[in-house]
Amino acid sequence: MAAPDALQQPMELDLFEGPFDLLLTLVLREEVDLLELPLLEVVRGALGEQARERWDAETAGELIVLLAAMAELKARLLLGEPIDEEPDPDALEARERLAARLIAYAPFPRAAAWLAERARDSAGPRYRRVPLEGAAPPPAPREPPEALVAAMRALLVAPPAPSLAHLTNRVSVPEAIGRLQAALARASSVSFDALTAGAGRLEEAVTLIATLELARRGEVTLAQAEPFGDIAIVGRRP
Amino acid sequence: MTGLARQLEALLFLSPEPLPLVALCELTEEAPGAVQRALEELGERHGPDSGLEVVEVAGGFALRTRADLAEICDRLRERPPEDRITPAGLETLAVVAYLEPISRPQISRLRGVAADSTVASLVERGLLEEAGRPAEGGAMRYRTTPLFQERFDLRGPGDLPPLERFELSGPEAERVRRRLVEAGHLPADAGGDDG
Amino acid sequence: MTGLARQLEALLFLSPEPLPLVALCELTEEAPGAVQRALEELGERHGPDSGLEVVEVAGGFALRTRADLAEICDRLRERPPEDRITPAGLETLAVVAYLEPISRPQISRLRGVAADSTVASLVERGLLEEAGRPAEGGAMRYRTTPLFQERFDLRGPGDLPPLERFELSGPEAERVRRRLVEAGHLPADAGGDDG
Repeated sequence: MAAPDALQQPMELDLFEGPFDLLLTLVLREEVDLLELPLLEVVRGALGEQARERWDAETAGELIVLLAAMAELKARLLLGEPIDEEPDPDALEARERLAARLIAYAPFPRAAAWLAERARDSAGPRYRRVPLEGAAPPPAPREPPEALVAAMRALLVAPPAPSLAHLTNRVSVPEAIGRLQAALARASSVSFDALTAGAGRLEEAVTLIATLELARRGEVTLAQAEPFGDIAIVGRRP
Repeated sequence: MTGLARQLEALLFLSPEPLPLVALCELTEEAPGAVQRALEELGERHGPDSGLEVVEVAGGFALRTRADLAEICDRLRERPPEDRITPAGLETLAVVAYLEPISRPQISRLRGVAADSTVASLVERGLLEEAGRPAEGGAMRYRTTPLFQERFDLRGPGDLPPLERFELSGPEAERVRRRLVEAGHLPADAGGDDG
Repeated sequence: MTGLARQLEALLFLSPEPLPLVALCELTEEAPGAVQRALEELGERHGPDSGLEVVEVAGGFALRTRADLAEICDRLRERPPEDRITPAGLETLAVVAYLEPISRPQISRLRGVAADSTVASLVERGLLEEAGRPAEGGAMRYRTTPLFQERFDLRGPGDLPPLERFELSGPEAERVRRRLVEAGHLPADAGGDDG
């Protein structure tokens, strides 16, 4: 019996530790198509409502740029790009950064696997751990009171102010999907450029992710007349 | 057995924690070389034929029962239910073990996922501990604990295979780069080393 | 060593109390005769030449250090405990010392890190103690102890080196600042970027 088609298998997202883990697996295992990347869930896992992390601005900003590069990658694969076209230098740089990040990340899941194996191998021995009895131990050494000042000072000094620019107009992917669906309820086809006119880079990235998610769900088809040109988002009517 | 080896046997038997070499030298008032030789002698005495073994773990030396006797030992002292470490926990431990001291935002950035609750749970279980803030202020940093070293049978902090061992091989890294950067731009056989 | 003697060695090593013959038979699932023979074998292994001995005491069998090694064993017992204060502990102590009485959620908010396990361990070590709940209800508050003052060479509660900088802003920070000023730890004009 033939093995089930990898493309037909739903991605078990729970098995992955995050966007880098997922993307690295997909990239190394060529039989799984990058088009199957469920970007919405990846983004939600990293930044969305379920992630309880109190992200600092710098980390969140960097992560968004990398996720946007993932979205761009998927868009490129979905829409196709002519082979002889010169790529956009900005996009190329973002992709290089994403690749560098994945390569830097790669050793840690492997080190984690080594640790897991190590824990299995060393599960057998038992330590005695019987507390020492006898005379009370002598008093602990003194500490300088200045240590308290230093510890307190670290808390009373304002940390370097991070830029919050990319967090102020925060757009969520579900919101963007909602907006896109509402637009498609009014018109059969929507222009990506029109949809994101005047939007910041983050908002544009989120809208792109939302667009790709709807394409993945089969709710819309996408068409692009020329590379880096406008994308026409066409709603599928039953 | 030499007198020193006898003393060390008694000390390792009594101590609830592994004893660092320095502590053994202080307690026995002997030089490190002599203590190390006596530890070797003790190790030979507690060979595979016996029920115990001398090990270097978590920054010190310890006497413990041999792995193959785990079952009978657990009949005496019920082992607390195995607190399984989740894959996210293991990955976070690996990141901290190699890069310590490291802050939570740095861990999150490297892994691309929120590390908040994972770090909190590893601290709660004694596998990670706070390692202070940088002098110039900023986020609290973390490091692994002696309990972590004991659990993974490491001789001390940093007793890990070199990280290079886990890095992608040259061709693998190139494949990642090519699939991400060049996908859709170059035919499969183009690019590469045309220098 | 026979397999049974190895098992007994591990069991006597781990047990904090002497193990009666019945218990040893149950644990090893062996007959009393066989266990007794193996105990003899174990006793020969741990002869006068070694640091440990097998004894029958208080209705059971035990492995213990030999009497002539009492002095070195006492040195281990008298060693100052590894009672270092971690960076997390120091930071928590500082927050409580300067702002006492203060609750755990307040400590966590100021430090930006969960403080539960750190506070618990400092209470256990006698450096912090409970200071009651506020009259209007709410979380338990904590204060430092005389042992803390002794350890940091302070004459009493509130005898702390003054702070000179305060850069935080926001309503929460303002409350902290006012409290530090009221307690005399911070000059009234410190910080506050309203100049």
